[in-house]
Amino acid sequence: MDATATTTLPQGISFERGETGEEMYVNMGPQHPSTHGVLRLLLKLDGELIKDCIPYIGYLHRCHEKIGENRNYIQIIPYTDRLDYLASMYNNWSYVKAVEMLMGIKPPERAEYMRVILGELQRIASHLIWMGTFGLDLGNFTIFMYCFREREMVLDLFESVSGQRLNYAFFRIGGMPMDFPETFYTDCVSFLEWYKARLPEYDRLLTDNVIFQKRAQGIGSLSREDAISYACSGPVLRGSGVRWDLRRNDPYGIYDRFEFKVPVGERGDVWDRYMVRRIEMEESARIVEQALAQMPSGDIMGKVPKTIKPAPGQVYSRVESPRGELGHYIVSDGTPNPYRYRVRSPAYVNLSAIAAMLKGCLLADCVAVLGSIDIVLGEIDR
Amino acid sequence: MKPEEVLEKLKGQFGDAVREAEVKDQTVYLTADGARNLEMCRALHGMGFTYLNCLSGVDWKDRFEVVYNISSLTFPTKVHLRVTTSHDDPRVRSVTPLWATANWHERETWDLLGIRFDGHPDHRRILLSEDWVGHPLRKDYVDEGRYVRFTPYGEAKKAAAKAEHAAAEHKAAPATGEATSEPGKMAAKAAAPAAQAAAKPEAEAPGEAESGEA
Amino acid sequence: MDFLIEKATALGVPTLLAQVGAMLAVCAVIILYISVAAMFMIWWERKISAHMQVRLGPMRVGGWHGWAQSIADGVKLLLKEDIIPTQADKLVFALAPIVVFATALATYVIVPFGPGLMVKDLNIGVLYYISISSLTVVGIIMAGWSSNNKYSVLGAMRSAAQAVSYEVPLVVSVLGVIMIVGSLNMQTIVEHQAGRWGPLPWNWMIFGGGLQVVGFLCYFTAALAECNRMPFDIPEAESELVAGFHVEYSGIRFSMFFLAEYANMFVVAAIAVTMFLGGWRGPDFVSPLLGATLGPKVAGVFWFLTKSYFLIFVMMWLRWTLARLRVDQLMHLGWKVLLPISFINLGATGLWLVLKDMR
Amino acid sequence: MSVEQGLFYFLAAFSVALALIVVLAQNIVRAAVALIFSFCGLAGLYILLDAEFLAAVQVLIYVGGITILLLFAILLTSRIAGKGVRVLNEQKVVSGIVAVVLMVLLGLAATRGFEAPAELPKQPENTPRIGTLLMTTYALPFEAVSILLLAGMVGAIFLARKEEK
Repeated sequence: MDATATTTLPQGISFERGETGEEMYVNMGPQHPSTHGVLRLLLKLDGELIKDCIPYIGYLHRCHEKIGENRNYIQIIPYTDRLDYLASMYNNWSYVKAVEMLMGIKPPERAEYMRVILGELQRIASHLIWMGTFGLDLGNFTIFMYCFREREMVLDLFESVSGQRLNYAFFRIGGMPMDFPETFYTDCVSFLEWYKARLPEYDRLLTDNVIFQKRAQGIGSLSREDAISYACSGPVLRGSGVRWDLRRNDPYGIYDRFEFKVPVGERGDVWDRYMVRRIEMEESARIVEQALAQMPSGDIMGKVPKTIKPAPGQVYSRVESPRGELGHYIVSDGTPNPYRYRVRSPAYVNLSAIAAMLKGCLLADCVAVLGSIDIVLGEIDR
Repeated sequence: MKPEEVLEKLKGQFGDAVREAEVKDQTVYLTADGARNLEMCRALHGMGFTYLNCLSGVDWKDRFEVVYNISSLTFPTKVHLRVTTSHDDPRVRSVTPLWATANWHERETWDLLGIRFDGHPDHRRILLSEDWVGHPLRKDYVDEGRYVRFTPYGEAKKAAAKAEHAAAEHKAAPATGEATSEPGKMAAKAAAPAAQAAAKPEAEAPGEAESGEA
Repeated sequence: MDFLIEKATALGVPTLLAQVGAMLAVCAVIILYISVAAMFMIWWERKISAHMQVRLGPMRVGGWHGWAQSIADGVKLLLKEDIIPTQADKLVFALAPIVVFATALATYVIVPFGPGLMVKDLNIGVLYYISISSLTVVGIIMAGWSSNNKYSVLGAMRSAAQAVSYEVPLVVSVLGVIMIVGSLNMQTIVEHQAGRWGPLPWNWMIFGGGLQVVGFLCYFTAALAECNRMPFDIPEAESELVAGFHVEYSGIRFSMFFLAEYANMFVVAAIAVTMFLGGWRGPDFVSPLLGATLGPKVAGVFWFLTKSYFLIFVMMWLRWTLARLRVDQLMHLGWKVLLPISFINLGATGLWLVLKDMR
Repeated sequence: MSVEQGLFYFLAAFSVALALIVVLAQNIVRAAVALIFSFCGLAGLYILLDAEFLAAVQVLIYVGGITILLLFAILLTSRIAGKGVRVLNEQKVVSGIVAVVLMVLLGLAATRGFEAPAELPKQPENTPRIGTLLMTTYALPFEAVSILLLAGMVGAIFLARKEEK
């Protein structure tokens, strides 16, 4: 709109000069309803066509890793909740798994089952919130309310288990702090029944809607090679046609005991990423059912020394969070605090591929592409 | 490809550059010389390690380490490669040409630890604002306590120039900082803590003036 | 209106005074109706959307299902501070909501609420509506430009492009009806739809009157776009443009845009009912109770409002079900789908009329 | 003075005043907006002459179509929107003479050229008559205008089309 926009490019930034020389620059965010937080995208446009995109992140930066270096191993657990606040269980899980690997602790079997159940329920909750906000980005309000209804039920389950609805801090190094309450099993089964019956409802409202399909198909394509080069993970990688799921390809915990499908897309567009998540919502429910059926009795806490002081060493552990490969890299120097504590957040890495996805899209598609990556700024900015 | 094979191949190709090597489970733990990180990564990439999981940096007080967690999508072997570089002038070659994902990881490592990546296409800070002084994840980083210096783009340069000026006046700025593209910040950071402390009131002055006006 | 003037002159009031007085009275009635109806529609839409989304919507104000919520909101909007951005073009900024509201008001002139119940029975009724409704865009562009805000200018331009493109299929789809009736007069069009169609009691345009089903669907789609309703609400797309052309407006000026939007919805539905759905025609069930003079009028108003509000309900239903189109898809739909279909409809209607004459 | 007369004077003054704003306004968007209202005033005059069809078409084509496109073009070329435009240029004298001469000519034509009818014929339904005339007596000019417009459209599409590489 404004010819003077070109002069507001920050220092050190230069886009390649285009052929036509009629580009204009548009800031999307940091205050914009569709950036899911405070993300700023600087878009170079030729008319409505996106020529280039520079993301600016860090508005929520709190130097999580520095905080981690100044806390002892147990104190870090509640801090990890704040990374990906829509899937806190996975942050806990990835972190405690890293410490367990470092110390050579194996949690008891029942704790592993609890982790799988809570984790997959968390994946359902996270995908539900993603589906709702994605519908909202494309102008469908109603799906948002539907998804939140079911998400509330998952949060009720979590509340009955941990007493918290968002930041659970429920995993412990070496196991779980307390067992499921008596009511959990029946509640969980009835939730799954209700939830599985709602999925066709979402399909009728969103998936089968022609306008929605037109908005999602064929835009924001990411090729297989690009997806691997950008080290995308989770639904973004699978949407690009790579059959890669850590639960299947690098099974941690007890994931080799469950039967589930790993959906993949073909063209790597927004639609494929949508469908991958949509099918995962079903598969997660299946995993929870199997886990509930197989659940053994026994201890929930392994043998853990009173003070957590891992021997010097380093470890990189990863789990498949709803957004992809969530990794924790921990360097121990034998003190009660980690010497270096690094989080490999999936949304951060997936977001770095957005310029490749957006090239050649229209401005209005930007919202859809951003929604299909499923970003959480708390995790990206750390 | 088995972990042992990977190790053998690398040792054959790079010889002494591989300092420590160990195979645990499916993972090859390697420590290597920072000067040859790009060649080593290229060799690994050629072996089928097409997926860079994570790239981090560690400040060991006397040296810096850049850590590559590399894996493959076709076989289970993983590589945990650590390359060392000096503490005074930490710099390694960028691996962005091999893995596009390294772009942001390297920017973050520069931002938080101050390790330079030569050949990086877009060497800027990523999480912190452009005019931040210092690299917070360094072990000797002194927290300023209060952050008042955020300025819009145009004034960032001015603030940096001011900090450089202050550092130069105290004659503590070593030559290493001059070679970088952001001399002001580097100089201010590389300066001895005393110089930094002296530079602080200078640098903070505009911020306080602003808040006074507001 | 003529009726009022006659009454007044018969009572000895001077002509000039009678005319001006009648105009003012009618204007007051319309404004009152628009305000009340729009408030009702806002409340209704909130309730509909809430119940579609497993919510309850407003429940507190006024007791039963929060019926007074809109009144409370209206009062709140009237009492709010009137903010004008410093960089705005103040004159145009102030005029824009008035233009939008005035055009919405002016279109009510030709709405036939019942037999003989309309403000002015213009000979060019349909044409009048089409020309006046195109004025709304002027107000929107004025609002968007004068706000001096990138997003509002973008919204205004999208809106203008959309309105100009969809006006063409809208007019062409209506032409079929006009050809069949041979008049632009609203009451004549309604009269033409009298009678029965075989066993069915309706001789409406979309049924036996002219088989204008395609025309009706084209009109309704184009009308949705004219009103900037979902799935064509691109000018005010929240997730893309924040709120479009009225992002800088607040207080009473905003409420004028808001009222005009709902007023336009009603007019669009009313025109559709008049042209395609038999207007105020329907079983006259109140004449036995109220007598022959008042009865048909009351029944007419009842049926007219029922049909109109049903169409409005459909519009709300669509809004809360569909996703939003993209700008290029919108243009594609308007120019490459709706326009050819409405032209084919027009040609087919003409052919049908010629063949009927020949027989 | 009847209501009609009063309305006529009001609308005439309104149209002329807004037309003056169109010519004199420094801001091009304001000029365009004033043009819109000036057209509306003219439409009101047509209604007073019982030419309802003409009035509706005036609003539909000139206001709803042409001026909107004009505004659209102004907003798209953002460099001129909101900036002052010079109203007068160096040829003030020449243009002044031309304007005065034109005004005199028009005045003469209006007062002497035509014989004003004593009373306007009342045409209750002029829209069907216009339609019939266009399709019978004036069919050829009507079609000729259509072809002219078609040619204009083709030209516009040709100009707007992007060069293919």
